[in-house]
Amino acid sequence: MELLIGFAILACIYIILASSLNILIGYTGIFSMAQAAVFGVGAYAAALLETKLTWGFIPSLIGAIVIAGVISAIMAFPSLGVSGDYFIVASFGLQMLIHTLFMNLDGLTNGPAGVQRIPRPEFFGYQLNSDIEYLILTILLTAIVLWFLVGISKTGFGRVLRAIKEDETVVQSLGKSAKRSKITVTVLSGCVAAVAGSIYANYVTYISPASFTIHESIFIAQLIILGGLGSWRGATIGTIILLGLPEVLKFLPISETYAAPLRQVFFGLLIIGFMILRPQGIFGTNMAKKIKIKDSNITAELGEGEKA
Amino acid sequence: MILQLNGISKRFGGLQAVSNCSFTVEKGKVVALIGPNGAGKTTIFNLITGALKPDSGSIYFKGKDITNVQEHKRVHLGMARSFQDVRALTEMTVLENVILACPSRYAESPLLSLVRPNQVRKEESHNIKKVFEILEYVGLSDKKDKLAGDLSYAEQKLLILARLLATDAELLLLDEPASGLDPGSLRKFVELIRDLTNNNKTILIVEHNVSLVSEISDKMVFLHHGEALAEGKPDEVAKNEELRDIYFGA
Amino acid sequence: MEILWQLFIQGVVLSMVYLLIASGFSVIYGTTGHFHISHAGVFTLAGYVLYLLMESMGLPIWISLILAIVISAILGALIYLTLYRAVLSRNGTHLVLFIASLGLLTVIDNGIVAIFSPDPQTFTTSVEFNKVLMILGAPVTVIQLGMIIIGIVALLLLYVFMNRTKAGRMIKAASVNPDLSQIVGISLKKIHVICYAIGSALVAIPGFYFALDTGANSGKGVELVILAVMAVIMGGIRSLVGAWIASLFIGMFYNMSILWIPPHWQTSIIFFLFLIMIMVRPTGLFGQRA
Amino acid sequence: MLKLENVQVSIGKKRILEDVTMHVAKEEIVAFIGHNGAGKSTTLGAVLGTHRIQNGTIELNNKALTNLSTTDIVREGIGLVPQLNNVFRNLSVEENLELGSVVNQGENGAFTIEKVYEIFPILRERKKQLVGTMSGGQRQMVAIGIGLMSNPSYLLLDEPSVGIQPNLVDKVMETIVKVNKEFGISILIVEQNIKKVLEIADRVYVMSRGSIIKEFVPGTINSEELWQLM
Repeated sequence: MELLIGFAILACIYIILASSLNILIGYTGIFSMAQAAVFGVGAYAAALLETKLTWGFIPSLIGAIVIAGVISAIMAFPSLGVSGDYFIVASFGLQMLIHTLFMNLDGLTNGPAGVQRIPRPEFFGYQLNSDIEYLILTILLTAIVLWFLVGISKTGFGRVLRAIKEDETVVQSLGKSAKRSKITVTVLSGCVAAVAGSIYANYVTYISPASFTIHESIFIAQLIILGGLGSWRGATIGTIILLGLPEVLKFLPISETYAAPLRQVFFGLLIIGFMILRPQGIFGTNMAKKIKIKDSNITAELGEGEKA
Repeated sequence: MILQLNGISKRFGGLQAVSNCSFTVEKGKVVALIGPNGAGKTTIFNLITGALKPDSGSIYFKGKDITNVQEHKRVHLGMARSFQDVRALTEMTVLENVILACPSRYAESPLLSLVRPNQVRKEESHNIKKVFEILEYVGLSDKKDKLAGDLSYAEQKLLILARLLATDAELLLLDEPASGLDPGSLRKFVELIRDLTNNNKTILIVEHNVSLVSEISDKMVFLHHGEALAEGKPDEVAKNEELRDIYFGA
Repeated sequence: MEILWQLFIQGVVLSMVYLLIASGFSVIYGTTGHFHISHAGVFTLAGYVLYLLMESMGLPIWISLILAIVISAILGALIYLTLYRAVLSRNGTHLVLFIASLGLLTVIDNGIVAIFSPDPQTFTTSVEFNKVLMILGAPVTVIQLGMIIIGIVALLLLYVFMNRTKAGRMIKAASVNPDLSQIVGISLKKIHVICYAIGSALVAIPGFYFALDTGANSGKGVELVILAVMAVIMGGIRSLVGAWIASLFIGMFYNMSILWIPPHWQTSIIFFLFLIMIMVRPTGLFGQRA
Repeated sequence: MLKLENVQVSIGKKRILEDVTMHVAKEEIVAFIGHNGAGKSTTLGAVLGTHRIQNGTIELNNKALTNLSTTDIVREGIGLVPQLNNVFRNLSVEENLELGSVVNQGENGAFTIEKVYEIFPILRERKKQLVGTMSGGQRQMVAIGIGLMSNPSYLLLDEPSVGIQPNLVDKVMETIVKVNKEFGISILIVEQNIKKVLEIADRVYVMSRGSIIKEFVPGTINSEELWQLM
């Protein structure tokens, strides 16, 4: 039972992360490989507000959302000007830059040792000490986040995002600032990832840079790719299936030393299989196809238009 | 007069794509840009819409100097363009394609959609009504829920026209709107374009097909090496031997 | 002064690591356009292949090195021929290929951990190669010196191959103009296989160095490859020399800047510089506009 | 004879070639004119096998070329002179020419680099120069050289006058005639510069919206009529 509750909490955290990346990659076509870093910013912000400033859970959560939003906005600037492979590399760079900041801003983040003794949330003097209580809070927050994201994606804003994914130039030609929408969605995604970070920090009560590495970013991206880009079902049900499947290995008589990497191998094979047979993922419509990697070769300006 | 170019120049590296180009577009008319390949027609489009900035010269739109106005803001002022290669958003429905082009204050702002849901609903339903009318006008209303990618090529071209109309722009810039159309669709298209000028629209069109252009335009601007060599009534321009020679042997 | 010289020598060692990884990536990316992130997987595999040849089969180091380079080249070519071609023939886009490549990297890195455990596999024979030589007062291990020499030879061979042989010219032709290349009868498939083989052979060399130096280990490749990719971009895609200069800069910066900047900040600064550069000059320092 | 019959090509949803029927006889210079997007370059692509043909046939001396691989088509004796910006800019003149002969290397009567140098002496002087650093006119010579090096009996030229100085256009046209007369190579030339190409062509096809709308012999049509066709 305990195992199941623990799994459920983690699943919720990853559902939020996957959703936060879904609106970036799946909706807007911004292929960011820095989501673990943003997740980390949220976790650190919440943890530090709670331990250093002794803020409560809700104020810290809001603080984390704001801080992650601001940092996402800053992150958006250097990378949005470039496209395709360059953007992927730039986002890898951002991921690694922020990771080194977690490692090195000793005074703030306590370096590789991380932040310890993060309290479990307390409401009106009642502390959520048991995991089941915490799970209820987590599910509640996850539901709010999903409701918010799905709602946003159905508005005109979501429409603009999907249009940006298909053809930014057209969006611009119809009088919408594609750049502003891209920055807005990056900030939004960062805010959502911060919710996951905050839940995570308060659940494990101890965070360190090791949880927010480039490998974690790759993992989150893989989750959403397998689940199905641009699909909320993919981001939720897909994430549960994909997180759950390797757990089966736990019941096999294999020691954890081997089970952990084998789970990853299984995951990698799944990715490869899907990319060959069904690149749109489990629930995605054929959207994976639609994210174009533009040729980094800059075609001569002379050529534009004049030659059909 | 709705649009005026005053001595516009644009250089790419070693090539003078547009040089000291001046012409005007009168309200409610169809004006065609013609000229041999490489004359700078598409570049001029890009300069008018703001996708490119001129090296020198100025552009006036409805009496206002827009030379330094950003691309998407020029749309708000009342001009919109199409592209040579259609560029329908193929993964979105016809309705979505067109509603995307409607000016929006509330629905496209994530913040306002949260705090002013009523306003958003009002705006959306107003826009949807407008889009229905436009789709009716171009003859796509029965296709409104189809993915744009599933339309035929000619239908996609009509969709693009619908998209331009939804922007409420008074000046429509059409980049080779007739290319790739079969004769039947072409007739329909020509009629639509003619009809638009009766609905207070002004049209600037780039088209290679001289005979087509002669038929639909009120005025031709003949470009050569990025310069407006001549402007006038289509048959006048067409009769000009000198221009013809240039056209055939740039 | 002595410390400066020592730092310089260590800078040369690190530069060579980036030079080789970046050259390998550049040869592949510049021609195929594939974001071959599994380059990092080949880097890791190379170390383990060498480990198996030397420790399990007991082959002498020189034979092992040569065999391991050949095996790495074959592995790289196989990745292209099996996985990438399967992906491209069905669904095309380069993004899908990148994701598949990420998946493969996950499989390689974790597969190795599952087989060999997460601990580094140290070479018993490598003790003698860890002997420290003094070059004008700067300590260098035999392994480091070996890598630099092999690396220089490999890069010279690469340069000569690209500029003096017909196959090299075909690669250059295919990288700027694949369409015309096909029309004149160059088989792009063959060219791509060659590029993957060459690129993988190049990345194997620093793979050996890391394995011999600190033991064969998994998961170290990604960050090195990303830094090398940044060098490729900074130098300008398709500009081998540009990638070399940028790699040298990164390697030297790491070591020389220790004098002024606390060591743990160097990585941050490099990423920061890269992000600034990509904003200011997205075509790279030596990249030409087409 | 190179013969296209009822050739139809679509790219995505767009039908580019509706129905193209045309031919180039042995040792003939045939010009192909029409406005942008009419389908001229696509026709060349269809002949070369870089565009898939949905309907119709292409034959060379009664042998079907339809949907053969590009390499095989070039091997059969079709050569392409690319647009001058489409040569291998990062290679030297000599390397460009050398790559032009990958397919028909060393075959009987094969075109040699020497022969190209005879036609364009300036290229011999500059054989080590990177093509990307040369002027448009010189790059055009390299492009023609590449086309010749595949030892073609039919040479396709894709807008050879684009991107070179107006005063050099005559020179390019002269060279094309020379290639045709001296080496007996048949020419199919797509060209925007109608005036110039009419001076050298034996026959002209006018293309519009993916179909051939007129075939004529230069001199039998006045500019008024031509204008109406465009």
